[in-house]
Amino acid sequence: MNGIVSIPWVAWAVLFPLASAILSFLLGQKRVLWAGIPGVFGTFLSVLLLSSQVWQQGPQRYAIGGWRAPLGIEWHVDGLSIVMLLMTAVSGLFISIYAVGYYSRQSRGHKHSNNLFWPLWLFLWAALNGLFLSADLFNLYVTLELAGIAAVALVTLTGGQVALSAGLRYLLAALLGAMSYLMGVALLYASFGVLDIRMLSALAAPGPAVFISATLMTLGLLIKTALFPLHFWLPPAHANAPAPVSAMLSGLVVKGSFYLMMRLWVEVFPSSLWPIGGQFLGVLAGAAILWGSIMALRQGSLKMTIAYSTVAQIGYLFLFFPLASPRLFIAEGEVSGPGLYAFWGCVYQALSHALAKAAMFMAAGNIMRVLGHDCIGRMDGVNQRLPLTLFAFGLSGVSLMGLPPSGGFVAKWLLLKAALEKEHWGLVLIIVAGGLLASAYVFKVLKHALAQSSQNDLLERVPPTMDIPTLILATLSLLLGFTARPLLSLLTRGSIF
Amino acid sequence: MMRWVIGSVMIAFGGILVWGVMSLPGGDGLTVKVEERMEMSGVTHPVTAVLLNFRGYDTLLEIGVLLLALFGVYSLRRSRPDPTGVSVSHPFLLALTRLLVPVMILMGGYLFWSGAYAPGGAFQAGAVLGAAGVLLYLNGFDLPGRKKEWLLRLYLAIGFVFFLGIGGGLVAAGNRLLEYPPDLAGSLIIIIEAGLTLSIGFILAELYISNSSLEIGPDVFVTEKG
Amino acid sequence: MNVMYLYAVVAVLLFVIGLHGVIAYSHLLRKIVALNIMGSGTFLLLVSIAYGRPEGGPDPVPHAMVLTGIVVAVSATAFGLALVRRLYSETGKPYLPNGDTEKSGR
Amino acid sequence: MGEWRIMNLDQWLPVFVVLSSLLTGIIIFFLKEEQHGIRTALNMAGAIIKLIVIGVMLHGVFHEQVYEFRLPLLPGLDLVLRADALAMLFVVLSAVLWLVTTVYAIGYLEGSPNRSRFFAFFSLCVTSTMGISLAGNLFTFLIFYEALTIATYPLVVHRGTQKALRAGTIYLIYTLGGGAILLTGVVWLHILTGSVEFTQGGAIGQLGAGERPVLTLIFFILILGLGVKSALVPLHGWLPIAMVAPAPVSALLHAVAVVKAGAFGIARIVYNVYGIEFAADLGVTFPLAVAASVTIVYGSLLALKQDELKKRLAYSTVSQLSYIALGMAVAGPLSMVGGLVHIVHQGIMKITLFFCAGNLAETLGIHHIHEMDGVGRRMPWTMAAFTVAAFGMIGVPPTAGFISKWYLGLGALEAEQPWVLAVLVVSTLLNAAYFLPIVRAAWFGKPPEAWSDDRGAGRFETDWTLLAPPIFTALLTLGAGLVASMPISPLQWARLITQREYWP
Repeated sequence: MNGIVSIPWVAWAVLFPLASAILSFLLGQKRVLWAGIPGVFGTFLSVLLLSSQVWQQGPQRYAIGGWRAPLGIEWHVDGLSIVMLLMTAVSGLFISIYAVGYYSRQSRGHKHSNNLFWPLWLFLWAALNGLFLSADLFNLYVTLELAGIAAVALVTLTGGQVALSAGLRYLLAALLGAMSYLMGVALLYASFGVLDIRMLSALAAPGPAVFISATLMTLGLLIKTALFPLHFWLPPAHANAPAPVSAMLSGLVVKGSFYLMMRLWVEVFPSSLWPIGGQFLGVLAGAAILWGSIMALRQGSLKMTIAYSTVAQIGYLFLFFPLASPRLFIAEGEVSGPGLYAFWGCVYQALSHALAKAAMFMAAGNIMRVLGHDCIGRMDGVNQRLPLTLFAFGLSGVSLMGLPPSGGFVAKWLLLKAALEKEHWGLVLIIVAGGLLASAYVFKVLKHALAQSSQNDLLERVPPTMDIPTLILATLSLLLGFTARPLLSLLTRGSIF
Repeated sequence: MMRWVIGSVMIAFGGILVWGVMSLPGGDGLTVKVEERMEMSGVTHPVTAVLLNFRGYDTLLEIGVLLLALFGVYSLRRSRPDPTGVSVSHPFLLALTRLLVPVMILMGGYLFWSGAYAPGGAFQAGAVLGAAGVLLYLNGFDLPGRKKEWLLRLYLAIGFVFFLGIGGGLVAAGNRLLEYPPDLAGSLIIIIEAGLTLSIGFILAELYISNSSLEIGPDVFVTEKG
Repeated sequence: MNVMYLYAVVAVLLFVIGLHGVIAYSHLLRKIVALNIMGSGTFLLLVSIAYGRPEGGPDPVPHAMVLTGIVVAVSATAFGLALVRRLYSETGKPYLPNGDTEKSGR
Repeated sequence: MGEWRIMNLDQWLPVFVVLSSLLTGIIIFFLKEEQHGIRTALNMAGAIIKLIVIGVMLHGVFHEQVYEFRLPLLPGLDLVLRADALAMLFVVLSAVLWLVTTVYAIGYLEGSPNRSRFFAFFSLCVTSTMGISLAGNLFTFLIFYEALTIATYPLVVHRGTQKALRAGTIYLIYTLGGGAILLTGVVWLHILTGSVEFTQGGAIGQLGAGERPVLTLIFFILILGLGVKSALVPLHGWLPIAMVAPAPVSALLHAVAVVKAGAFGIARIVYNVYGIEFAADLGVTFPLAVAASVTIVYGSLLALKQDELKKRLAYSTVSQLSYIALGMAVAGPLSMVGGLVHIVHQGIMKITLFFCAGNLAETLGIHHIHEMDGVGRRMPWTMAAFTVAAFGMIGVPPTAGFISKWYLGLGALEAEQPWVLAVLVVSTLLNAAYFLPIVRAAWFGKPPEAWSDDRGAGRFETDWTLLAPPIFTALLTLGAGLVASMPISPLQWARLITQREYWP
C-alpha cells in the first residue's frame, strides 16, 4: 500500500496519455485500441490517485528533471489543478468509451477518417493535463499550442468543406491567441527573468511592461476561451466536429485557457488591474450570456444550438472577474465573502458544464446517427427511438439551466450569492435571465423531440457504448449537485487565494 | 474606412508596445543559473543544456506538437503519396540531388554531433535531413520505409519514443521525470538527439510530401513539367 | 542606450505588422504568413532580451525558448497550409466562406 | 446502543418517504413498454411502502417525535428533510392520493404508448411533492419545488400533440419564471439571515428594524415566485391550459401536487419563515389577503363562463386554492385552521371531480358541460361522486368543504375582518352557480338516444380501476366532514399545527 502512495502519480498523469498516444499511432489503425483503452484507464487512474494524494497530503510541487525553478520547469498541483484534472479525467473517460462506439461502425466505411482520432485525442488529454499542472509560463505556452493543434486536427477529422473552414478559422484564432500570449510571456521574462508563476507573484510589480503583457496574455486567452465578442470561431468548430470531439472541445478545451487566465489574474498580474479590468470582463461576460443564449435559441440545428450554448456558458465562467478580487479573503480557517463564492461558483460552473455539455453533444451525436440529420424542427419521434439519449439530454439540460438539484444549480447559487452580496444588480439580473434563456433553448429541443412521430420504424440503432456513457455523464452532472462540499473543500487545498 | 480604423488602432498598439519594451530593465535573466549548473548537464553548450536537460520537458512536448501537425496533415490526405506520379525528373535536378543528398546527410550528422558543444543540434540536423528527403521525393525516390507502413511510423515516432521512454523509465526507476543521473546525462542526451534527428527529418519530409495527396486531381504545383 | 532596445523595438513592430496582416487580409496564405511575421517578432524580442547584460554571454534560456517556438510555429504553419490547400481543392477559393459567424470576425 | 439505532432509523424515515417513489420512478423508466405487470407491481409497492412509513411517522409526530435528516450540500447550507405537523398534513394527503391516482392511471392509460415514461415521471412528481412537504428549510424547498416543475413537463406534453406541446411551453414559461424569481428571493434572504430553517413561530422575526424594508420586499418576491404555482391571479394563466394533460395528471398534479406546492410554500413562508406575528407586524398579510380574495372571486367568475368541463374545474381550482392563502393572510388561529384544513379538503374534493371528468371523457367521450344532460343515468356512481364533491366545493354540510368555510368565517370574525365574510358568501354563491347546473343537468336532464362515443364497459358503468378512485375520494370528502371532531380527522390535525404555531 505504501508503494501506491509514494508513486509520483503527477508524472504518470502526463506520461500515460503521451505514451498511449504515440503507441496508438505506432500500432496502426487495426490495433489502435490496444493502446487507447489502457491509456485512457491509466490516465484516469493516475489522476484519481494523484487526487487522493493531494487530498491527504496537500499541494505538491514537482521539479521536472530535478531542476528547481527558475532554471527548470515545475509542476504545481493544488486544489484548483486537481479539480480541473478530475473534470478532464471523468469526462475524458466517458467520452473515450463513447468514441469506441462512435468509430466502431464508421471504421468499416471510411479508411481515413478515424485512425488518427486516438493519437490526437490522447495527445489532447496529455496537453490538458500538462496545462493544469504546469507552473511555468513558457511551458504553458507549449501546452496551449499542443492542445490547440490537436483540437483543430480533431475538428477536421471528417474532412468536409464546412469542417475544414471551421477548423481553419479555429486554427487561426488559436495561433493568434497563443502568439499574443507568448509575446506577453516574453515581456514578463524580460522584466523579471523568471517564468515560474509562484516566483513571479512575488516579484511582479506594476509597470508599463507588466500591464502590456497582462493585456496581451489576457487577450490571447480570451480568444482561445472564446469570450464574446471573440467567440466567432467557436460555434462552427464545435458544431461541425465529430460528436466525441465536440464533447471534448466544448466540455474541456475551452476550460484550459480559462483556467490559465484565472491563475494569471490571481497570482501573477498586479491587483491594480482588477477594478477596471474585472468590471470590463464582467460586461463581456454578461454580453456573452445574453448573446450566446439568444443565438442558441435562434439556431435551427441541434449542434449549433449546443455550440452557442457554450458561448453563453463561458460567460458564466468569466463572472469570476467582476465578482472576485484578489486577496479579498485569506484561507486561514475563516473563509467567506463574495470573492470566495465567485471563485467556487465559477469553478463549479466549469465542472458541471464540462460534464453536462459533453453529455449533450454526445446525445446530439446519437440523435444524428439515428435520424441522419440534426435539424431541430424535424426531431419528432426521437422520444420513441432514443428514450435514454433524450433523457440524458434533458438531464444535462437541467444542469445548464441551473435548476436543482444539479451541479449547474450549485454554481448558479454561488454566483448569485456573490453578485447579491456585492450588490451587483446588473449581474443578478443576467444570471437569472441567462438561466431562463437556457431553459428556452433546451426545452425548444425537448419539445420537438417529444412530439409524436408518424413513422415508427427504427432506421438505425446506436450501440450501448454510445447510449450509456451519455446517460452516465448527464447523471453525473446532476449528481454534482450533491458533491459540492467535498469538491469545494478539495478546491480550497492550497488555495490560490 | 475599415482599413484606416484598423491601421490607426495598429499604430496606437505599436506605440504602446514600443513604450513597453523601452521600459524593460534589461537584466541578465537566468544566465548565471545556467552557468552554475552546466557541469551537471552532460553537455557543454548552454542552449543544448537548456533544451535537452534543464527544460527538456518543453522539448518533449514540442516534438509532440510536430507529430500532431503531421497527424493533422495525415488526416487531411485523400490518398497515399506516390512519388512516381509527382516526379519532376529534370536531369539537372537529378544530378544535383545525387550530389547534394550525401553531403546533406553528412552535414546532418555533423550538426547533430556538434550540438553538444557548439550551435547546432537535433533540430538543425533534422531540418537538413528533411530537405534531403524532399529532394529525393521530387526526383521520384520514395522515403525509406514507405513500403512497410509500420517502419515509416517507427521512423517518425522514434525520437519521441526515445525521449518519452527515457523520461518515463527514469520515473519508473524512482527518479523524477527526465531527471538524468549526472554521469549518464551525456549519453542519454546523445541517444535522444539521435532519435530526434531521424524523426524530425522524416516528419518534415512527410509534411511536405503529404501535400501532394491533399488535392483531388494531379498536383498542380509539382507536376508542371519542364 | 543598450543595443538590445533597438532589436526589441523592431521586434514589437514586426509583431504589430504581423497582427495587422492577420486582421486586415482575408487571403488565407497572407494570414498564415502574417502569423509567422508575428512569431518572428516575438522570437526576435526573446533573442534581443537575451542580451540584457552586454558584458557577459547571452542568456541561453530565451534562445531555447525561441528554438522551441520555431518548431511549434513550423508545425502550426505546415498544418495550416495543408488545411488551406485542402480547402482550396474543395472550394476553389483561398478564403474562408462568409458564414453567419462572420459578423464578429474576419 | 439500542437507543442509537432507533434514533438512526428515525433520521432515515423522511428519506425513505422520498426514496420510495424516486427509486420506483427510476426503475420504471428503464422498463420496457410491455412489462406492465412489473410496472404495476412496482407502482403499488412504492405507494404502499410509502404509506406505511408515513403511518409510523404520523404516530411519532403526534407524540412530538422529531424526524430529521440532514445532508450538508454546501458550506453553511444543508439539505434538510424534517417531518413536522404541517409537513405531515401535506405528506399524508399526497401519499394517499398518489395511491388512488396510480390505480386510476393504470386503468386510464391502458394500451396507450409511452407508459413507462409516464409512470416514471409521475413517480418523480410525487417524489418532488414529498420533498416539498418534508423540506426543513427554504433551500430544500426550492430544490424540490424546481424539480417538480421539470418532472411535470413530460406529463403535460405526454400526448405529444401540437396542443399539448404548446401547453407545455406556456406551463414552463410561467413556472420557470416563478422559479427564477423564487430563487432570487431565497438567495437574498440567505445572505441576510444565513440558512433559513423552517421554525415554528418564524425564523427571522428577531432581525433588526433596519432590515424591515428589505424583508418586506423579499416577502413579496417570494410570494410572487410561489404565486405562479398556487395560481394567484394574475399568475394563473398556465393552469387552465395545462388541462390538456391526461386526466390522472390533471387530477393529482393540477388539483393537488403542483398547485398545493405553491400554497404550501406560502404557508411555510408566512408561518415558518417570517412567523405569522412578524408578518402581520410588517403589514404584508393584508395585501396577501386582498390578492387571495380577488383570486377567489375572479376565478369563480371565469369558471362560470367555461363550457369545457375540465376548464371549469381548473378555474374552480384557481378560486378554491386561494382559500388557503386567505386563511393565512387573515392572521388568526381559527382562520389558520380553516386555511390549513382546506389544503386537504380541497385536494380530496377536486381530485374526485377530475376523476369523474376523466371517466366521462374516457367512457362516453364527454368533454363539455352541454353534453352532460342525463349522464347520471348512464353513470350513476361516477355522478354520485361528482355530486358529493361539488356540494363539498359549495360548502354544503356535512361535507369537508363546509368545515373549511366554517373555520374561515369564524376566523375572520375573530380577527375582526368582517369583509372576508363577504368574500366567502359571494364565492359560495358563485360556486353554487357553476356547480349546481351541472349536477341538475346530469340527474334531471334528458339523456340522448345513444351516447355517441360509448366505449362500453363490462360489469360496471366503466372500468373498475376508473370507478373505485372517485368513489373512494368522495367517501373521504363526506368522512372528513362527518368525523371532523374525531382525533384522526384533518381538522384536528390542522388544529394541532395551529396550536404548535401559536403556542409553541
